[in-house]
Amino acid sequence: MDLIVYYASWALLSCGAFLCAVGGLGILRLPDFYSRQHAAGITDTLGSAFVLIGLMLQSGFSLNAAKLVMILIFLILTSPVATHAIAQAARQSGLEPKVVAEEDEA
Amino acid sequence: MFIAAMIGVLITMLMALVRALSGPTVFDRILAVNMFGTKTVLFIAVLGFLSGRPEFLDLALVYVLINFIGTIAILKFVRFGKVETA
Amino acid sequence: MSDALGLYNYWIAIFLMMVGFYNVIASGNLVKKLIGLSIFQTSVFLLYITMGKVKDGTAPILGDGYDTFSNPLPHVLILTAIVVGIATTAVGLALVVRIQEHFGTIEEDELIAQEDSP
Amino acid sequence: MIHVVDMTLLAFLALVAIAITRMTNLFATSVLTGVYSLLMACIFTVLDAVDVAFTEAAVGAGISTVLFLATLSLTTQREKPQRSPNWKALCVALLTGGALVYGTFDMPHFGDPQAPVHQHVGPHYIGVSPTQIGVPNMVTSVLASYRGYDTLGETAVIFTACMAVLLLLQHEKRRDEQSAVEEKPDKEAMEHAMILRVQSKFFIPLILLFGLYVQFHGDFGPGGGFQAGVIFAAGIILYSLVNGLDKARQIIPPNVLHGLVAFGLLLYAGTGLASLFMDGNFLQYRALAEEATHGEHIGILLIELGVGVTVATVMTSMFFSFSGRRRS
Repeated sequence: MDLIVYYASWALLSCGAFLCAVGGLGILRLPDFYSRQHAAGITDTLGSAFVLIGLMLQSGFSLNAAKLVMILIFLILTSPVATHAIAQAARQSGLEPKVVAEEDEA
Repeated sequence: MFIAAMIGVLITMLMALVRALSGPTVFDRILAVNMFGTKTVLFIAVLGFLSGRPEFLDLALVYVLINFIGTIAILKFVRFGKVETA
Repeated sequence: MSDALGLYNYWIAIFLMMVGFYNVIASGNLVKKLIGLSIFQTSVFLLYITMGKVKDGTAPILGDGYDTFSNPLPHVLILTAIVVGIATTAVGLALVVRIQEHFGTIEEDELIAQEDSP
Repeated sequence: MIHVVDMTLLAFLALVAIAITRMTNLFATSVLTGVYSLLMACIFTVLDAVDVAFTEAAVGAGISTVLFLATLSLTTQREKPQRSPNWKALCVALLTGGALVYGTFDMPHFGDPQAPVHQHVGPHYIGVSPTQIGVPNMVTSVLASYRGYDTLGETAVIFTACMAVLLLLQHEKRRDEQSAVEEKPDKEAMEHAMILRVQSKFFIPLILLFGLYVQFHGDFGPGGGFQAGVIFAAGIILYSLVNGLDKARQIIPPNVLHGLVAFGLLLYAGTGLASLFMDGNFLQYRALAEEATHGEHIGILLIELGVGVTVATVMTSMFFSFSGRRRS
């Protein structure tokens, strides 16, 4: 049982780290603001959640796990709202998404 | 294991940082800063386990709160402060 | 490694201090000067906290199984200094706001020019 | 490993500092100071200073960014571009930096337990505080008890700074407010940001609850009056960012706020006087109860409360006076 938990947390942690790194790459390489936002979304919710759940499995049933749950709840409450607010502000200030010309045919 | 997570988080922090420094629009910066803040939360959480004393997760909670408030304050300023967005 | 790079933290602290210092003396904008000042401030915080660190120590909070603690005294000094720092920065910013309202600019050279011309 | 993490973060920090210097857009610079503070707080955590990291994160990344932005909205956002780097200033900075680096070669190396800092009062506090004060968090016991005078002074400084800000910015307030109310009733409120408003209804009580936890948990873990005060203020600031300054002012009227600023400091000093009247010295909490450690606990609780109230109200009223001022 311990072994299963150990490997599960290992898998979650590395998965989370991988997702974070992919999101980081995305925010660096994607062409414009709106597409970068997708990359940021991945790391902020899924990546963080994987890392935090991995840590929860490590700490077992304790106060630390409760605190990690609180962090996760706070992140899920704040991060999408912040991303939404940024996108809305960008749209209202007149920032246009970068559209490739061929897409008009579809 | 924690080292792998730590390296992942640090690399992400660096990439977000580069985006925050290079822009080009203000919103890119804000997005990168917000993401950087989330990564510092993960950093603190992982660091606690890495250094063998994971009791200080309260800190990570503060980071979530402050990061959010900071982002909202910046956005409010963008909305009402007539920011040059370039 | 700690032998060759044992002074790394101090060097970064000095570097930051000089960046802040440069901003304070070279920049003509009053807000930028205050930002430089706060960088200068945090570099001092970094210096103190670095000195408080003990190798293999842990945070100075009692717990089962920990007996080497980092020095709590620098922590206390810096903790209060941070809050006092923001309070003084706020006073500086308030002054900047009043200067802007009175003179219409916060650039140092324009302020001096206004002072000189009757 | 910790060493490597420390160095990486310090390198990031240097990068951000250079970027701050080079940018002329003051808005971007203020955003970057937020990143700078978060990084600095991470480094403090790596260096075992959890209490300090707590404060730096809340103050530097939160309140300080908000105040800088508020100032920018009242002044200008673009620094006048400068001709090339200022060589004279650069030379002075390089020379001073070089001299300081030369000075570091005699400094004790990183983490050296034999360093002079760790020979004098530090070990004494670590050795004596668990039995003498009986509080697990040594930072709290040093802050509140051994160096209580010092902290009283710091609280007084914050109080004075608040007075100064109020004196500078409250002036002409009444006329401004009246005209603003007539023109645009509630321009500040983010009326259309529905999601944000609904979310903040859940979120702000959590922030305030967390602030109380930090306030009263400061004896056992990282936290205490300074941190809790800032977190509480951050909650109120979030409320006024989302719902507009006028609504926030209705909830906490300025005269109550200003009263509480003084109340916190008076509570601190009053605790000191109480111990004086109970046959102790000023701020000698052991006189407050029969048992010495019990007295210490009461004293620390009271003065942390005083600090928390003062810091929270000072930060809030500073924010109110900055954002209450209309652009002229």
